[in-house]
Amino acid sequence: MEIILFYLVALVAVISGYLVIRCKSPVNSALGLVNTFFCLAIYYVMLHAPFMAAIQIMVYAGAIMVLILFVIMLLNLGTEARQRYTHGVVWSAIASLLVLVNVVYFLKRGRVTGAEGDITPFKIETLGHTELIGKTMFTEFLLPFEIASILLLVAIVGAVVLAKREV
Amino acid sequence: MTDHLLSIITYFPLVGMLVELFLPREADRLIKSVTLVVTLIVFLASLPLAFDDVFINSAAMQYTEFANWISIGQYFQMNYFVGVDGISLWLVLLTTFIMPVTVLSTWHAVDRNTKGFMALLLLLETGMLGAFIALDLFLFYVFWELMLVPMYFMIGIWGGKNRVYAAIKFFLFTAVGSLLMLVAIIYVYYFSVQSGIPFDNGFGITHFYQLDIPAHVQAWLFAAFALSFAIKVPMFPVHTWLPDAHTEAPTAGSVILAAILLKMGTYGYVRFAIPLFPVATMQFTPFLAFLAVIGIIYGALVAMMQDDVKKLVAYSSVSHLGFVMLGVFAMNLQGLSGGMIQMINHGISTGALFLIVGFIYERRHTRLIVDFGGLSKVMPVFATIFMIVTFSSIGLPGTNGFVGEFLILVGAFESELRTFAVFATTGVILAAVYMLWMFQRVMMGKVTNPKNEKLKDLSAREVVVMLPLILFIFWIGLYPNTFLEKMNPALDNLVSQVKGKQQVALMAEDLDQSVTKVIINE
Amino acid sequence: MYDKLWLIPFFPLLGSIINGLLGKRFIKNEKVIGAIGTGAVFLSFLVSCKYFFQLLGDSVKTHESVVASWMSVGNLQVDWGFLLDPLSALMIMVVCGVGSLIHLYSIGYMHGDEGYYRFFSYLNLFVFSMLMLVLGNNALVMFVGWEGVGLCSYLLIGFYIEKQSAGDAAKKAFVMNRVGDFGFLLGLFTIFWTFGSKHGVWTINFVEISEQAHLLSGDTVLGLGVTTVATLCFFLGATGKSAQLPLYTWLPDAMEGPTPVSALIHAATMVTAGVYMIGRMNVLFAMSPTTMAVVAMVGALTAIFAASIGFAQNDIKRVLAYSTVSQLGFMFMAMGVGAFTAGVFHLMTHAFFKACLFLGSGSVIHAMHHALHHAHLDDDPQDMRNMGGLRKKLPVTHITFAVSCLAIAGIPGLSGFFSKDEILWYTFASTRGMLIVWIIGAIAAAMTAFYMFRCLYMTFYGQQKTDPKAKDHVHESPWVITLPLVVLAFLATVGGYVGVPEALGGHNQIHHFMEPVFGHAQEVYHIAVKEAMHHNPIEYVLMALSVVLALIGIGVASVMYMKNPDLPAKFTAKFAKLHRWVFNKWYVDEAYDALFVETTKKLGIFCWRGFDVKVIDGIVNGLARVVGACSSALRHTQTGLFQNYALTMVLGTVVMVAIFILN
Amino acid sequence: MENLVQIALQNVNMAAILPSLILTCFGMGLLLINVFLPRGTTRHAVWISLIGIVVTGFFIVTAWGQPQYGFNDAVAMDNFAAFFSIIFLFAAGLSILMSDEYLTREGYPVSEYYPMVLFATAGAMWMASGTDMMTIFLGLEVMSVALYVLAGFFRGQIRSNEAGLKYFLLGAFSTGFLLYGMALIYGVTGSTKLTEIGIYLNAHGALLENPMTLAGLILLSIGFLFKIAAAPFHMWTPDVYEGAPTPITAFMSAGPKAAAFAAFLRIMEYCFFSLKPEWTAILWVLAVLTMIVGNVIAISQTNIKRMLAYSSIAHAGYALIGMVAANEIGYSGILFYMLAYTFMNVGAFAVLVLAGKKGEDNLTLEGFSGFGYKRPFLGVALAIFLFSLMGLPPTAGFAGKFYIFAGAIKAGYIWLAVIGVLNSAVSLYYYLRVMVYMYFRDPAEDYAWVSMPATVVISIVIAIIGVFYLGIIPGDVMEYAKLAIF
Amino acid sequence: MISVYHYMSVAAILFAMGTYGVLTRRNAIVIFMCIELMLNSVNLTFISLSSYLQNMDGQIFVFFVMAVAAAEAAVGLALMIAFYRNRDSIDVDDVNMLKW
Repeated sequence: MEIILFYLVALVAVISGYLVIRCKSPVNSALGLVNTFFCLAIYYVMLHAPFMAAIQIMVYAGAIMVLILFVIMLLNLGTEARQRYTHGVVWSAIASLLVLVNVVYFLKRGRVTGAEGDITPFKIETLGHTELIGKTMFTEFLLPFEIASILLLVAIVGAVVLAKREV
Repeated sequence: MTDHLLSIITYFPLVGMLVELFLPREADRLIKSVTLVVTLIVFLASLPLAFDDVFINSAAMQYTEFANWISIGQYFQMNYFVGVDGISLWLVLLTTFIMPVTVLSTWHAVDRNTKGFMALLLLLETGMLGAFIALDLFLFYVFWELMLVPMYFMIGIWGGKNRVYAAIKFFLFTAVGSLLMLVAIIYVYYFSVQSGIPFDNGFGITHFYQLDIPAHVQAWLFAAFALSFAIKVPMFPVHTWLPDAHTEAPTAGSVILAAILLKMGTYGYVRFAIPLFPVATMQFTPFLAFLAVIGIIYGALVAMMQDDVKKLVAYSSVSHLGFVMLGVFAMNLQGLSGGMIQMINHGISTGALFLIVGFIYERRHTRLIVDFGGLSKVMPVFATIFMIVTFSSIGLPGTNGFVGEFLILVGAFESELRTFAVFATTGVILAAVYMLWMFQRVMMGKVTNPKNEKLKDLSAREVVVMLPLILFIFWIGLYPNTFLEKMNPALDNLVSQVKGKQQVALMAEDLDQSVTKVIINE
Repeated sequence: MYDKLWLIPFFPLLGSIINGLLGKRFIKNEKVIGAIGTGAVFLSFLVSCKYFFQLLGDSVKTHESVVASWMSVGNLQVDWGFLLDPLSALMIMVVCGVGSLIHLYSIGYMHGDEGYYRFFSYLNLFVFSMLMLVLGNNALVMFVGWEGVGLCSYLLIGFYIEKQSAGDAAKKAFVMNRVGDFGFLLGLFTIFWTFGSKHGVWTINFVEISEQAHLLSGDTVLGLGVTTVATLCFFLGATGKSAQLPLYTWLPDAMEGPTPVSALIHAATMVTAGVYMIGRMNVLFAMSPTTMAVVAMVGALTAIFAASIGFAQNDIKRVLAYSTVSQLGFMFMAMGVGAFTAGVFHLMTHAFFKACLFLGSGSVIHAMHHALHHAHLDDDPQDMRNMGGLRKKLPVTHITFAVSCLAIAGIPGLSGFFSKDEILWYTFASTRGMLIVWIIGAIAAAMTAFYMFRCLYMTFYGQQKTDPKAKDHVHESPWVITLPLVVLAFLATVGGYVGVPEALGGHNQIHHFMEPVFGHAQEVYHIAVKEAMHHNPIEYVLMALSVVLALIGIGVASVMYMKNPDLPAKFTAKFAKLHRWVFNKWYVDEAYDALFVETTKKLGIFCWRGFDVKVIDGIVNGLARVVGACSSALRHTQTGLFQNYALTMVLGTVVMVAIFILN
Repeated sequence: MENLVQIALQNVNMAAILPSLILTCFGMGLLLINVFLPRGTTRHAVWISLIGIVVTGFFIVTAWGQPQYGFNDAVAMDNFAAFFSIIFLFAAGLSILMSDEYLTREGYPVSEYYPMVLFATAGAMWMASGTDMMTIFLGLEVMSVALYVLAGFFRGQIRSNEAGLKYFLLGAFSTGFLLYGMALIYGVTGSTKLTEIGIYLNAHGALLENPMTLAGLILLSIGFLFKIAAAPFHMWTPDVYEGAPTPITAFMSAGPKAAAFAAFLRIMEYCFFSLKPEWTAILWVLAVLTMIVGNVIAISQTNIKRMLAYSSIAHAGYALIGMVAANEIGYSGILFYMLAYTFMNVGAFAVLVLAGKKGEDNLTLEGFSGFGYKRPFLGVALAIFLFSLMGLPPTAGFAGKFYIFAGAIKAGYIWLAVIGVLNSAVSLYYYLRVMVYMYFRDPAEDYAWVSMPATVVISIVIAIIGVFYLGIIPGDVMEYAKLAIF
Repeated sequence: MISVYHYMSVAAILFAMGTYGVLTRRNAIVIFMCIELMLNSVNLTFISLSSYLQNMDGQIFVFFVMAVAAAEAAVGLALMIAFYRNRDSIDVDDVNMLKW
């Protein structure tokens, strides 16, 4: 039952991913991307990470994609002009295929061997995912969290400096 | 005082240079005078070395100074380790002696940007002296590279038409060689550390002499050193930078280049390449001697056909230094001391020749032989001096050139290089051919070119410049013992060391063979 | 005591320095300069006399005096040392004697030349070098003189710097001498090295060499005996210095120099250095019959070859030059057959009469020059075809010239007869003698007589062919010129009587005088007159024969150039080809040019333009160009397009992964 | 709830992040102050940020020798980090000194510039001091984002935009690989803490054969190799360096490069020391490739800024030799080399700042004809920096090269060292050519004396002092570099 | 049962697709979206791993990745706008002034 769902979602995700990289119009690509995000969110749920799923929707589908779409509208970009330089699409295809092959090769040969933690699905059920995340983040990963805040600050200021019309 | 004598004479020019940097660039005379005074002081300060009889009795390093310079525990250590022995002694003195002469000679030659020129001269002197006194390979390398920079600018800024090409060629040729040498130096260092030489020794060569490096390794290391020095010497076939550099460089540059910089190469062989890698030396000797002889004849032949006086002298340098190399690789006392003497000779004679070319160039702004002719009628004093120098360069007995060449050939004849010596001797004939032909075309005959009719004879300054050189031409020619007696102990020691190690190596080889024979027989 | 030997070369050196440095600026006055120059040589002549007679009286005949050490490097010890023995004693007498006469002569001859001080400075310097050569007690000091005289001849041949030909001649002389010196050095090295390495005797001192020579008897080098190799090398040196085949061509050209120079350097002294050197090393030469034979043959061939060229020369000095070459050939014949004394004897006599001849010709030229100059003509004052009949105008010159001619022709009673005859006798009778050499020698002697008298007649007899305008201006030269002529003529006459052979009831003093130098070698290596020839009447036959030959030569000459002067023209017309060859000196110079000079030049050009520029720099610059090409090629991979960059990154990744998989 | 606080606080160790903390505080403070500062000039901002840098530097120096760990092994302010932090501070300080003049000339006197530099520096510090992949990653991002902004800082200048955009796109792209690598490593070891990863990998030998580990290793490296600008991930470098504002180019060529090296070194040494043979083999190839590409292409450059960009690629190659050597000497060699490189390269760019006219069209070789006579001081300075870049004694460049080659030779990589020296022989050519134009050509146009702003001169002088100090008496600094190795 | 490898395979495919998009699309914004796609595939990997290994770190990491993505989006889009203002295009083929 679950496996079917998995493949279904996978199919959707891949197709919408395909849309992202093939659609002529950026808007369509954007929509395809949103679609992918949703599929991933579903996966997150299946992986006992409901909180991540939520953020996935909020941050990505909500914030980032809106921003992107906004920019697309702002610059009202139609379908992109046909390519003027030979980028060797073939090469690109080969390259990315090779990447895929590599990764898959590693996955087939490789083993996930990390040390088992104690955060069992059961624990998640009982304690609640959000709290777990929160705990870990504010105890173990306090510093990265802070740094992330600086990062966002930099991004904001930078965006302002760059996009502002006049000094 | 005396225990820091070497450092003093080495860094005093640097101080002078710094002083000059703060002088107004317009004050030409002042700057020149300062430079002259500085170089003279250095020369006077270096005289005690010449009169110190310790060199007659001892082959050891004298006036040594040792100080820890860089020391990174277990990584590496470099020391400020300097000193002179009979080998470097005369080269140091040659340097300190040539510099004032050069400065005086270039009094009117350099018209624009005198400040820069003089500063570079002084920097160069520091570099050269440092390279001659350094007993720590790292230190040596530092000075060795330091010399390139001033020379590069001298050629490039004050040079002739084709100066850029010449300057870059000079720099690249020399640098390529020395960079490979750097690798070899580092390798030798770590080898020494592994073979348990005290860490405090750093790159000190005195301990490196004791190393016994496996033959095949030696071959590589020697090749690296030899290439670097061969380029500097310059030996055939890596000599082509020399004619360009000489032709384009200003007089002072050519003089220093010929008189001292080229000696770096030959000195490098004597001080570093050969004693550090005696076994490899043994293997390479025939090859290098061959190149040397080729250089002698080849240089002479090419020199013969030159139409530019300076180029001619440049190629004659190739020939002369071929003699030096032959003598050095004869690896016996006569050959080596001949080589050393010939180094000094070449410094003096060829230096003088370049000065002479400079004199007529200042007057006529051409160096082409065809533009001259019959000068001896117009400028008799010049003619006399030119004549003397020419014959010293030909190696006429009684002048310095003969002593050097004779000792070298005797040495070569006593060594295994007999056949080479025979061919080298033909160089004696060719030398006469090209020098005299040039002399005839420049000085003899009728004054064909009206421009030459009212050339001024040498000024008092120019005569003063030449006289000391001529003095030494005859001194070395008539009583070389002054110089020989001080260099012989060191050279003797060198020969015995190198020969000893070579013998050991040979015996080991024979032993192996005999052992294998035995095994085969059984 | 002999420790003042150094004085002998010292005076001329001093004179040379004084004249050279102060002559132009301070002294200026010709008289003083001349006096200094001549005085210096004369002083050393006096000293030489002192030592000469001291040596005569002395029982010990070999004396060395070391002034200072020159080079001392390990086992190579070279001193500034002098050696006085009969040989060198004789030589210094000749050099200083003839030298001072010629200096005296030059005072008059060079009068008014703007290079006056220079001339005397050089001339003194030459005498100095020559004395070093003669007195040196080891090969190296000798070599100093050896090259020194070369230098001076270079300077003096090129004395008229304005003349292109003079410069060429000077260069030619020096370079050819260098070729000889090359040989000399090689010989020296061979000896030094074999002595040292084989027998532990590290020496180049003549006395020691002669004493130790026997050690070398066994040694070989390149399959030949060491002595043979070494002496052949030395002989090469000798041919260069003494203008023997094949290195003789510089001497005739050397006549570009002032006549006194030709007389002193290219007749009396320097050119005989080779002979002297062989004499000095007689032991080594004696040890190698091969070399001796070579020497003899070369000498003989040179003698006849040069003589043949002398037939057709019209320049008076050139005739004399070729005769010099020929006479030197005789000396080498003597050396070659082991008649060392005879060789040295001829050297001496030759110095007298040839110097006299040259100075005589100089006097003629001097006169002619003045005359032509006075008449504003630019005919060649040296061309005999412009002379003739000068005997009335220049009586003294004529007499002395004639006497010397007789002497050189070998007319009995004059010096030339004794020396030349002794040589011929030895070539015939010595244990090392060879009939062929004797035959050639005899013919050469006859030819000598012929061309010398041809010269004499063309110059002084017949009717004067000088341009009428100049005719009356030809005058006899001043006493400073004629006096030396007279003295030399006198010596040329009587000089021979120190060597009157026993056969003629003489005592051959010179032979006994030289005994200590040559005797040793001669007896050890059995060089002497063959047993059969002792007190053999054939000696008289030969003597008579040579006289007859000389007379024939003279006779032919007088027939051709006195009786009916149109004969020579007939001959030349008849043997046109032959004449052209002879006249052009058998085209030897041309051959040398084509063979050596041009090839060397071509080689030089090839090395420079072909190898240096094309190959080496070609490689270097080519390398640079290749790197540059790569650079501009690679540069364009940097397309500036984002996606190419990204693609490169991805591919790079993939490649790295691939490498990993392969590892 | 309160126990949570305790858990949180017991890991907190401010000393471990003090420098970056101070720096960020100054940055944020500056952002606030900017509001009140007069527009049109940035002088005050310069001084404030300089003070910040000096203060930070002071704290780092005083903390030398007492490593501080904290935040549950997310960060370690050890000597290694300290040494690199000093490098970043020098880079930042020197480029800030030259910025004011430059911004005014180019017409963008915007004070936000300086906080950005400070943040970038802080990010670099986190990279250097991070011992957790997250810290490193975030530090990297802070630095990069700030640099994207700075590279494209001149909104109106198309080249600046382009530089920013290219840098951004490629940077983000490489981030993808970096993250994927981290993910795989996480999967293999189950941790993001470097030490734990290292121990885990070392303990389970089987993992070394696990392809996933290797994949992780490679993808991880790519992120850093990109920042280091090692071929074939170097291609952004010339374009971005050329387009970005010169002071930023100076900073980028020194600071971020060093930061990337720091993080790369730390990860390789902490996590993958058991895989040394594998990654040294790869880096060997990359080092050679990088040197060759950098030097060879630099030869045919006519724009000096761009030429220096290629030369910085080449220098990255030299530094990689130190990593290939993978012994103490090599590592400390990298530290030393980075410091030396900071001085000489930033100094060179400082000269360019003064040499350039608005729009910097004149930074071509032709434009430098007779420069040495036009501006004697600048000429000499540039000459010194170039000689140092060549690696000629007695300059920092030589000492650095020597240090690194010594490491390589000690480790037995003779041929690598030989290739290295041959490459620097090639590099001689293009450096010399600059001097050919500066001194061997006469000035194209007649020139007047131009007054030089103090700040830039100061930065140049500091750089010169640094070059010679590290060249003539490098002993002390080398000693520090030695102590800085873990 | 769904193993972690299933998820990771999906992630791998998405990653490759993202790469392909980056390499082939012209429009800078679309390229950026493709990069986002890559990042998401990484996220998926992280989360699948973390739930498989049963520890939180992976998810925290994803959290930060999202933050980074947001930051990059802001700056990147700003850069694109600035570029667009000057060139009236965000076609990466127009980002070609600096080359060679």
